[in-house]
Amino acid sequence: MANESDPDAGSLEGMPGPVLFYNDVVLDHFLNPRNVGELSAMEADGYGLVGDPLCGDQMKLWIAVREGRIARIAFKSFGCPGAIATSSMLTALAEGKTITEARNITDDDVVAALGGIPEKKKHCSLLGVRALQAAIDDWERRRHASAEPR
Amino acid sequence: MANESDPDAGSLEGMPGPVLFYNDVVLDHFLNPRNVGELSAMEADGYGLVGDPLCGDQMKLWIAVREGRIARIAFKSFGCPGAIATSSMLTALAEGKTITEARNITDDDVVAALGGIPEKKKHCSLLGVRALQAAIDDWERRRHASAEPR
Amino acid sequence: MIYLDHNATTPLHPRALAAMEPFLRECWGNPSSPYRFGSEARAAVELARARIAGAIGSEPAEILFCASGTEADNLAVRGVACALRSCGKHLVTSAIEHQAVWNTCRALEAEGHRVTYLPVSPDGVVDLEALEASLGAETVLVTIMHASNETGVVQPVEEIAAIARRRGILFHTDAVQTAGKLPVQLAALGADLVSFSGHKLYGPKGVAALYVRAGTPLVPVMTGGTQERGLRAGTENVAAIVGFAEAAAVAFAEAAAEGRRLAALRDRFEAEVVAAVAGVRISGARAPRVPNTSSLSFAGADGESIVLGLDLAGICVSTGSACSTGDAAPSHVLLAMGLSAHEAQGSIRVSLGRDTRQADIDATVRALAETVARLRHISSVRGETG
Amino acid sequence: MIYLDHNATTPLHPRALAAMEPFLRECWGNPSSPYRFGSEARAAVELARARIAGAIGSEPAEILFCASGTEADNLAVRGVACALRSCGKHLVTSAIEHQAVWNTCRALEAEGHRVTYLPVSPDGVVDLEALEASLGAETVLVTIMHASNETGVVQPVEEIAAIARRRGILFHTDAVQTAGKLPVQLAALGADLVSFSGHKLYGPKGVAALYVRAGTPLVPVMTGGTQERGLRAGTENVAAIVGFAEAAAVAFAEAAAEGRRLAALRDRFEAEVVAAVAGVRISGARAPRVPNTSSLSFAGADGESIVLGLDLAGICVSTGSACSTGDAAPSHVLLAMGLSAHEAQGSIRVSLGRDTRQADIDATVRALAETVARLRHISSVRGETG
Ligand SMILES: Cc1ncc(COP(=O)(O)O)c(C=O)c1O
Ligand SMILES: Cc1ncc(COP(=O)(O)O)c(C=O)c1O
Repeated sequence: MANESDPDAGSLEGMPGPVLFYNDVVLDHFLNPRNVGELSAMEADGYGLVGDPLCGDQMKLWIAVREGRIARIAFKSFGCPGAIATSSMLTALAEGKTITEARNITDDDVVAALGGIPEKKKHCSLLGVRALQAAIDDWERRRHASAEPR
Repeated sequence: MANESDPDAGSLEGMPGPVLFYNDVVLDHFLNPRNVGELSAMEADGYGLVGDPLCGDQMKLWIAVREGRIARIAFKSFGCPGAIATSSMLTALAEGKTITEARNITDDDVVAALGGIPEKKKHCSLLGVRALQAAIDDWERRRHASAEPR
Repeated sequence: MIYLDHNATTPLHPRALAAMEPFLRECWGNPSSPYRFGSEARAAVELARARIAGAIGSEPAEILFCASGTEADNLAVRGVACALRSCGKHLVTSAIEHQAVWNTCRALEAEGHRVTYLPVSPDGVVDLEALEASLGAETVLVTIMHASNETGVVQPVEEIAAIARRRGILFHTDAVQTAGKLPVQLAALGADLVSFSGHKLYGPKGVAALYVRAGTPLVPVMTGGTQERGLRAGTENVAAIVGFAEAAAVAFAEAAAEGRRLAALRDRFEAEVVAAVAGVRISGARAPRVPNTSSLSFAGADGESIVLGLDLAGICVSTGSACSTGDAAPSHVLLAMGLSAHEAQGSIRVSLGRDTRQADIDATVRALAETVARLRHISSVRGETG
Repeated sequence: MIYLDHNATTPLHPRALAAMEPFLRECWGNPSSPYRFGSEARAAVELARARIAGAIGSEPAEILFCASGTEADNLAVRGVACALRSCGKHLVTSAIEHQAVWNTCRALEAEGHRVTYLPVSPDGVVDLEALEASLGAETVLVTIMHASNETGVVQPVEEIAAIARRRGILFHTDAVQTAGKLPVQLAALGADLVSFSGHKLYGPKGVAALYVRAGTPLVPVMTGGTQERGLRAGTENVAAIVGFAEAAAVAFAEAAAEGRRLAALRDRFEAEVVAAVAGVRISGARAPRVPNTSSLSFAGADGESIVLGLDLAGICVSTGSACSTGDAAPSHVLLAMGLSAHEAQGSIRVSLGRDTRQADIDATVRALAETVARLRHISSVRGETG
């Protein structure tokens, strides 16, 4: 059983660290996430799907690559506010970046760009980073498979 | 070690019975105990000394007997308020009684005459009753010893 | 703010606070002190005990005060298990208990006890046949909650009590979520031990009670002075005890009428949600429930995100599960009722209370419909799009 | 009323009550709740933790809140003993501990631990040679109080800490009677665990803290939710925690000056008593003591009778022993210091506090002289008749 399954009984594992309270940037990305949506099979050059085995969160991410840069990016995310906000911020960071730059985006970058996130939500940002890497992997696989770089 | 040895940590064994709070009769006998004192060897016909092995209380009691009645009675008592008040009341009850009547005084009589006493102080009243009986025993012993009843 | 999380905690009733004030200001003596100023505090504690006893139909001597529902549960479960260690080391509980009971059972397992965790039906009701089957010569205690804090589902504790009694086995019920909500005499349920907590019935935090039927074997969890007949050491929290008694008196007196009012509001809330949002599942809806609680699962939306969405709209509800510490898993209660992990993850708990009005319900349904729609739009998991 | 029993409990400081009020009225959320209204309560708890940590010189993460000094002692002693059960089962404590430690040790003995109860000198100081001699490969914890609640005698905890540390043995000290009285940083004493309680330093009843040095192995006594990092389950008593922090801040800030004031008053009190009454013995007078405490024995008079006599004169003091339950025995602390049973029975404890003034002292000495004279007149046991 999960100790966390009942909010009655409290869950501040990170105590006495920061309280579970999101800053305005995080709240903005939660309420108005950037790049929500899907790219059609026609549009997408890479696709990543990752799940967080820890908490059941899930993220799908699509990229369209033009001239080695991420021209378009879209995501759908099932998960907690941390998952949604970090997913959104990740796509905002990745958009327009070169593949190499995009690959180098870390979960810390995402958290920093959001101006911080509660300690116990930090793992959420891994989801987006891993989804992006999965999509880039997919893009590379497809590139080698088609043998003809677009 | 005694659980009771530190008032910090509480001691209301009889909880949730009556609180440790003495009624006005008890307080009066505590503040103005009747028959406090000693009878001299000349005056006394009987003497009793008893200690309460439970709590270290001690009582000395003297009687002077005239025509089968307790003509004078005096006590000294080392002990808690319950011990002092019950000792005092016992002597008040015994004074003027016949030896037989005096022998029949029970601890319940003493408590009743005081209008009640906190539950955990009830054992105190045994001290007086036992001291009186010891004094009567002493009187009887002396009577038989002298072989000539006074 | 619309507060719909009364199963987590409740505001302090003004009458309870008023009852507490003298003990925070003037009558601050230690109830165990041997002078009149202490006796005044003692008298207040004993009066509170008598009032609580009156409210639940027990003798005053059968009420022990402690500092939380959790402590009451610990004292009941650990206290009986340790008192009867030489008689047997088997405990029976359910898959849906609060952590205060569950983790205490787990701790006892680590110390050599054996524990059976009974399954529940899809409606969240403990399986009585499984209970009968679990009991053995080694069984010393059955502990099953009166109602679930997550779903509000009321367990058949009278029947459980009868089953345990027939076998001569002690029975504890955690009534933290029913005390003051159901118009029943807790001491008449047939349980040997019953826990309930102040802050769940408009009393102060930091105080709770355990009803212990006269003669029930029990050893203290908190050792020290002889307060509470040696069964719970520590200077009594006089003000909190007095406030608890006042709040309990009000809650028990109003339980029947307030229960009817809340059940009507809750039922209407659920009907409105079902009408406004597709893909809703209400857990335990067909079972008897405490009148104020609703456990809702929304396919394709995460409970914590719903909670935040509502929070931003000024509405307080809680999750049925929480993805919060990294080791979080979906609600064990909902999983035990057969929900999938995703369903459980999409759950929230709405629990009404004394200040809840129809307008609060309506506003909540509107905000909920909006939030769920927004989250489903973002979601990578198929939900209903209604 | 002249209240001279501050070691039993203290009045709530008006600033502490003022700090609590918002949490009794408006900010009543559950600190573990996942919305902002809960976070406000959480923030208050964490601010209180940081303030307490600041006051005792620790990290906030090293402070655990619980419901009483007794619980803090239980958590420290039982928590370490159980956490280190596989390393060894020997504990060392003293003959003068508070029941919260003593009875916990006794309970652990019943569960298979071995406990050494160190003797004290006639002045009430734990014997360090006996301590050294008692430590073995099996010893997992030394628990010795910082100062006695009965005599006020301060123990050489820094030296004890050093001795324990050299051997790699954990050390707990019960600082319930020194916190806010001695101008020392509790976390700098060298102990691994330190208990202190709200209501002994002008904070509310029902709250206490345990300092646990980072890295100290500990298992919870109260099992359930994950509050207090899983080391103390149960909904936090927010208002009490906030009031405790406020009171502690004041008490620690004023400890040095107030200590000087009280020591002067206490010393004068003792000099006056000795001048006015023959046959007085002051326990621990030659040892270092907390500044507010005086333990007096009057030959030939019973402590409880003295207490009642003073109570009737409007003065609150407590007994050093109590003949109250039928199984009562004289104070184990005074007996351990070599007093006879009769001397111990004739003892009272006078403990001054923030409101105590010279006039209170003078009135108390007068009432004491009268009461003792009266009781000696009644007494069957030889006292001084002066
Ligand atoms: C069913 C149940 N049992 C026990 C508890 C624990 O109560 P407390 O928070 O007062 O420790 C709660 C609430 O958290 C509860 O809902
Ligand atoms: C030295 C000492 N330790 C522990 C305690 C227990 O504290 P509490 O009454 O807060 O449980 C007390 C006071 O009773 C004490 O004086």
